[in-house]
Amino acid sequence: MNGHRLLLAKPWIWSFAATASVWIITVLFTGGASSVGLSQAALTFAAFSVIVGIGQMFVITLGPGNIDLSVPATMTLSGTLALKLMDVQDSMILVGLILSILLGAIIGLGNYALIKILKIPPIIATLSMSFIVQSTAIWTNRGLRIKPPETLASFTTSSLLGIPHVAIVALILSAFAWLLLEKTIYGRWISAIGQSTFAARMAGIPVDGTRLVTYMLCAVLASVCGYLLASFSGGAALNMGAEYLLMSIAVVVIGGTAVAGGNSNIPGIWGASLFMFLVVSMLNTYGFGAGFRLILTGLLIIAVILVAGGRRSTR
Amino acid sequence: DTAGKKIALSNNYAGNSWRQAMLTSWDKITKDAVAKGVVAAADPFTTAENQATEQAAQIQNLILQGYDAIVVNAASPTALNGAIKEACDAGITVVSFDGIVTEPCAWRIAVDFKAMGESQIEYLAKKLPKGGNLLEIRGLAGVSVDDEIHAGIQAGVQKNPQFKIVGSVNGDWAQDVAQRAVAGILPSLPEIAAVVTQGGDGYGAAQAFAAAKRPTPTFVMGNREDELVWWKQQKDKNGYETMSVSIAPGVSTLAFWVAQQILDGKEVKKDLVVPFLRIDQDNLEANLAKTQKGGVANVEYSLEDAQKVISAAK
Amino acid sequence: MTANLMKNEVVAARGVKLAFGAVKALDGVDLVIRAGECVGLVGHNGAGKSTIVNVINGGLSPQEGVVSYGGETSGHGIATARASGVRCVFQELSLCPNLTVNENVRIMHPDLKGWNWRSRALELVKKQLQEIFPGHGIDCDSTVDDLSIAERQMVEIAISFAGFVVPPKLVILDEPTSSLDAGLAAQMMAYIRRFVADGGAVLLISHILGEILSTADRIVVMKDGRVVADRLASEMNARSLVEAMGNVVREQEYQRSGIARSSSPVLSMPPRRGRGLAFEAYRGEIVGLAGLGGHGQTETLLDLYLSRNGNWWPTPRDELAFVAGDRSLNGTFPLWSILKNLTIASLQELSSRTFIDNARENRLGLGWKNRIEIRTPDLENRILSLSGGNQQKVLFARALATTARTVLMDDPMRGVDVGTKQEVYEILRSEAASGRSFIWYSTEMDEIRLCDRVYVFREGAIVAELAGEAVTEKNVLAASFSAGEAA
Amino acid sequence: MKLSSSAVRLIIPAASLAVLLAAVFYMQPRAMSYTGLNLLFNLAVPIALATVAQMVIMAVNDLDLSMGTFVSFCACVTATFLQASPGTGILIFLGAIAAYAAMGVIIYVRELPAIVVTLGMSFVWGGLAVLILPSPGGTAPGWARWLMTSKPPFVPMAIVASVVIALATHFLIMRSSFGVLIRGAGGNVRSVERAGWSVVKVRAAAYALAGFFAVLSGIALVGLTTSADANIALRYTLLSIAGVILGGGEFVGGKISPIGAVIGALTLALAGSFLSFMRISPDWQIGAQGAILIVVLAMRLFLNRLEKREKSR
Ligand SMILES: Nc1ncnc2c1ncn2[C@@H]1O[C@H](COP(=O)(O)OP(=O)(O)OP(=O)(O)O)[C@@H](O)[C@H]1O
Ligand SMILES: Nc1ncnc2c1ncn2[C@@H]1O[C@H](COP(=O)(O)OP(=O)(O)OP(=O)(O)O)[C@@H](O)[C@H]1O
Ligand SMILES: [Mg+2]
Ligand SMILES: [Mg+2]
Repeated sequence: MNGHRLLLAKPWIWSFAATASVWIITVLFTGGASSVGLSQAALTFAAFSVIVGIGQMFVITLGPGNIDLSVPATMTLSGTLALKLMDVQDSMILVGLILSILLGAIIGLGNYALIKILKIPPIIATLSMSFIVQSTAIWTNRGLRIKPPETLASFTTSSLLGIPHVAIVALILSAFAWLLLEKTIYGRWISAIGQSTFAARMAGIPVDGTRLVTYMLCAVLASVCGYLLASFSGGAALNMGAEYLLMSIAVVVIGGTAVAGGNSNIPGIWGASLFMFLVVSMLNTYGFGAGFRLILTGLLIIAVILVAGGRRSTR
Repeated sequence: DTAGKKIALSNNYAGNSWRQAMLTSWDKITKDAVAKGVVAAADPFTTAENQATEQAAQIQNLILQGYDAIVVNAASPTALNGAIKEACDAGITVVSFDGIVTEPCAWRIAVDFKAMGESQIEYLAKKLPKGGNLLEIRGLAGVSVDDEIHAGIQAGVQKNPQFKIVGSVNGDWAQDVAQRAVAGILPSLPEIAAVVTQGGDGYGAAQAFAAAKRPTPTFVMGNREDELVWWKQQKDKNGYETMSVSIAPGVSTLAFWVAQQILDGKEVKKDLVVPFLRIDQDNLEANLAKTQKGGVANVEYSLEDAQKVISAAK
Repeated sequence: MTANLMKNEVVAARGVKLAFGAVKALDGVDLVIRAGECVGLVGHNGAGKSTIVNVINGGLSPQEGVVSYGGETSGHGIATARASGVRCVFQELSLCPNLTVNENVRIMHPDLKGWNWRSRALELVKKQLQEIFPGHGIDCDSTVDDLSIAERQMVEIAISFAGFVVPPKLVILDEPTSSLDAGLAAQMMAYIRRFVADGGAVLLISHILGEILSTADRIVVMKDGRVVADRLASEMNARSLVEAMGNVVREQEYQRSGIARSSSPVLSMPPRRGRGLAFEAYRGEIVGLAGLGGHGQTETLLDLYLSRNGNWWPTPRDELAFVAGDRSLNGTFPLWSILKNLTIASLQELSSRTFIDNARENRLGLGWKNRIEIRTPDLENRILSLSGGNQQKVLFARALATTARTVLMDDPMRGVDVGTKQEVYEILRSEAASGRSFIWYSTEMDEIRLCDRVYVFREGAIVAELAGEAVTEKNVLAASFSAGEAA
Repeated sequence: MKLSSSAVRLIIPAASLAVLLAAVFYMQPRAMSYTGLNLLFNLAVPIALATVAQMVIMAVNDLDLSMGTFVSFCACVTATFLQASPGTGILIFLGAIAAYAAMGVIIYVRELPAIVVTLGMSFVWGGLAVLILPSPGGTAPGWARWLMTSKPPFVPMAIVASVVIALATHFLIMRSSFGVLIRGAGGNVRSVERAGWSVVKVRAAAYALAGFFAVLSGIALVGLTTSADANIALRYTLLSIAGVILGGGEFVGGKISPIGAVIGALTLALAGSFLSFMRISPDWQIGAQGAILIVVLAMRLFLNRLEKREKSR
């Protein structure tokens, strides 16, 4: 009974259970020899999904229809512009970071301005915005790959006590997001808005302000992620964010955040991010062709959600 | 005389450096041609998303706009056939390149992708006569170029059984995806002798190998500047050897001239072939010097080049 | 004789027990409803009334005991109940808001098949509405969304009474008049009498004891999941009923504070749409908004609230708090616990250095739980596990727990039981005495009479202001109807 | 005159389409012809079908993120099995529709978020499509090709098809009692349940219907393109959602409009054409698509305002 309750209260446990089993199956292939390498790789790449996932989660928490489709374009533009500005000089690293944060804030502002002024569903507003942002990225650099400053590149690719630096950054951001969500008024507010915007308004919550901040937060996180990813992979590419459109949504929902809004959790994002990376690695390791790999990925996602999803029926 | 003719470029994707270089080359050559009065207009069009359906709609719009020729880099060799047929029926000359179409009424400037794949193994067979394990980084599943290069690589491996593909991942032709996929499979792989790629993934793969602290295998490169720079660094450091092969983005300009020649009433065979652009150990520096920072090794074509290609096909 | 009784029996629940976790919602309930009678069901909030309705209706299965339909015990479930002619109007509105009225008829009457069902459905509901609420003026072609709450309730009632092939045998009405004004409620009660006289049966749940006493033949009183009284209505009066429910009857004292007005109003608003009187409220006052339902009272409250509450920036010091009348629309946060629902409006006071202080939050919650008796074993339970009336109490506590100087109330006593109402009135008075102002929209005359001053609304504007002894039913009614309408 | 809310939901998308069409005609008078209209709109037909499919899912408060990959899968089946051995092709389609129905049931019974399940299914359909056609190819069945390229008198096929789709789905979803149930399940599941209907069946039917329309979309697409590939319709996921919204539908509450959805799909197609008629530098062509979407929606807002003023008068 008690264990059952724990599972009900902590839906993210399922994504970790799934992650652990996939991990075990993968390292079994080499009889365990790959465990360290695989874990490090998983932490590294999960970190990027976690960072964008957190932002997307805040937005999704705002309620049905709230989603930010401009994440990939924001990542691309941020990476492109920051790397261009830093122009491989170590002294500009901080300036680049500030630029990408500002950029995220502006894009978030733009997103919410469209949603608010044109009264259009976020899904379309952010899609339109993403086209414009993507064009700006093309226009600024025409897809030329500029290298990151040496120090930044080595920071993003190295690790501390075996834990990749990017994973540490993601962990710190997660802890911060967790505090925001669980302990602050802001966290309560977005959850309230997600359940009923009108009721939130009548409870004295500044709904528009809160939503604006949330969209800005999401864009800033995407922007920072773009900055890190571009530095990590040795330069910004115009298509570098594409992968993260579905990924950012997938890690949020697989991690147990209610898509209807009003309910969210951070640990689940980690579980789901690791899971998404490890599933592909596992299927690659066992040598499945692209077709079967896709099918199995899909079935595994559904399986995880099937096992974890039963919780919602008890209230 | 084609001074009154209008040519359009139909492009389906602008999201990587190769396509950007292609558009830049087009811009450079056609602006000049328009200024000199060779043609009346040469407008490029790009769709927002890399989808055959969107490009088909784009081609239909180009028909409506009354272009005399459409130069197409197709998202799919077959899915545009409906729209291409309509263009031909409307009397429009259609020239496809890079991503070619199978519709018989269109011209094709093809690159033998299968041979490109095979050439990688042939090179490796010479460099590593003992053979060894290969990691293959493929492109986007379900796209013909991916399938053709893969077929070439497989054919090569069959001919050289000392090589064995021990791992294969899809990098979707995106640096970060390739890096991610390689990092995920690498811990489980035995010693890798060489990595065969489809273009542009060499640098990301090298990063992943370095991160996993694995010995550096032979990466077959795809003509991107960052790959060439990395290669140059390794070469200077320890005499690292490899090769690099890809199709030159400037082939769009060849397609432009071919279209112009057809509009001019020249007899042109439906199937033309351009060689892929290959960089080797000895001409690395020369090519690197010519390549724009952060761009792709490129060749642009002139009218004379185009006439040579056309007459060679006869 | 017994056989005859059994035959007349439409539904019988015997020894029904049902628990939600630790909460024993039903603890051995016996309830028999016979043809040709109207049974009134009363009890405090959370007594189990809605739960027994759900059992009879087939939506919930009893953990112990049996439910029989027309003497038949075989089968239980929604389909069985419907087949036995049981219909139900639920406490929360349950039409499909995106469908038109006649499409809703189609949903509620699965046997309405074949071509031309639209016009037949339309005819059916029109006829029934006309019969229950003569002169209703509802456009049956419109989408339910476009109707007011009262109109939706009327439509739902009409659909439930409508007999398509056979008329219903038993109609259960769970607080049907909570959104209806006095006139409509009277029409409704009159129809119930006619329906019963024709041999139908009705189970009527309400917190308005007058309605129950005047309409029901027999009254069943529930308390804490048990039936504590089952007597003929003629044997009971308001006082005995209240006593049976377990509350001490208190005399309604109309002592108005009659405070000296401070110089400037705490809240004011110019005449709405340039018509009628201006609105003002002073410190420590209870201001009533009266008039017929739907004449702009809610709008006025919303305007007052929204114009003084930032949508972009948190208001530094809450000036106003709001108590919703329509819980599901603008009141509760369904995914949250009771505690979080209660404290959402006071978070600024509960947090120190940007973090919410959970200990203080718990204390505040417990304080209010005891003060207005929210019936739950644990404030961490989900809000939806509370009975309707108890949810309303939480909303009340939410507003009162803030430091707001003025509280706006949008008919907040809907579905609150008599005992609690008395307590809430008490709290209102003491809060007002300590300087808080209340703007109170109510559809119940008893509550309007508790106010210091009353504005009467008609057609979206304030048409009259009554103060002190002038606040009487007669004056309010007179002002509610324009000169032409007044008889 | 009092306008019902469903009428308002229709007028605005229709008006935006009309304005956009006028702008296109102004910029490219050649489009104002039989062939011109056909060229403008024929690729909108499969989009319209996918939009209708998405709309049915949205009617029961869900969202289908696998629409694009499913249509791609259907296109692959059409270009291979349906063409080579129609029997097998039809069987596969029936299986796919059954899978959709099962998806609808599982989502409801297990109370799963539709977004995740359909996200998972999008990988599955994508994988199946890659297995069927690892490389682009296949051939359109003759009848599909004939149907999509036939030239009815006076009105081009694209318009005829759009009107037929709009009217058929309007009848099915807005007029029939089956449609009432589907929308009812979106508006208030509990009341449908309490009236004694089996919500499981209703949802299974809704999903199956969506699957059916998506199959039609795949067939229509191959009829136009003559062949298929595994990625051919990925874009349809977002396009179909945008189409429903542009057509006046909403994410929750079962508020949808089939005619509006078809108009929304046509508007999206037209917005793309509008763009290519304005010569924009290639750098900004993608951004301009965003700008056009915004302009179309701003227009919608403007019309909405007018409408409201009209109504309150
Ligand atoms: N789904 C549920 N989960 C947990 N507890 C529940 C649930 N539904 C009802 N309860 C509890 O059962 C008890 C009886 O509730 P019920 O709704 O029957 O009360 P009621 O008499 O209708 O009250 P009201 O007059 O306020 O409507 C309450 O204590 C309530 O908290
Ligand atoms: N609780 C509410 N939340 C949001 N909007 C509301 C609410 N109640 C009413 N409105 C809006 O205010 C307007 C006026 O409402 P209505 O005619 O119901 O006024 P009312 O006098 O408050 O009626 P009632 O007696 O039903 O409360 C309507 O447009 C309605 O949509
Ligand atoms: Mg109740
Ligand atoms: Mg109201």
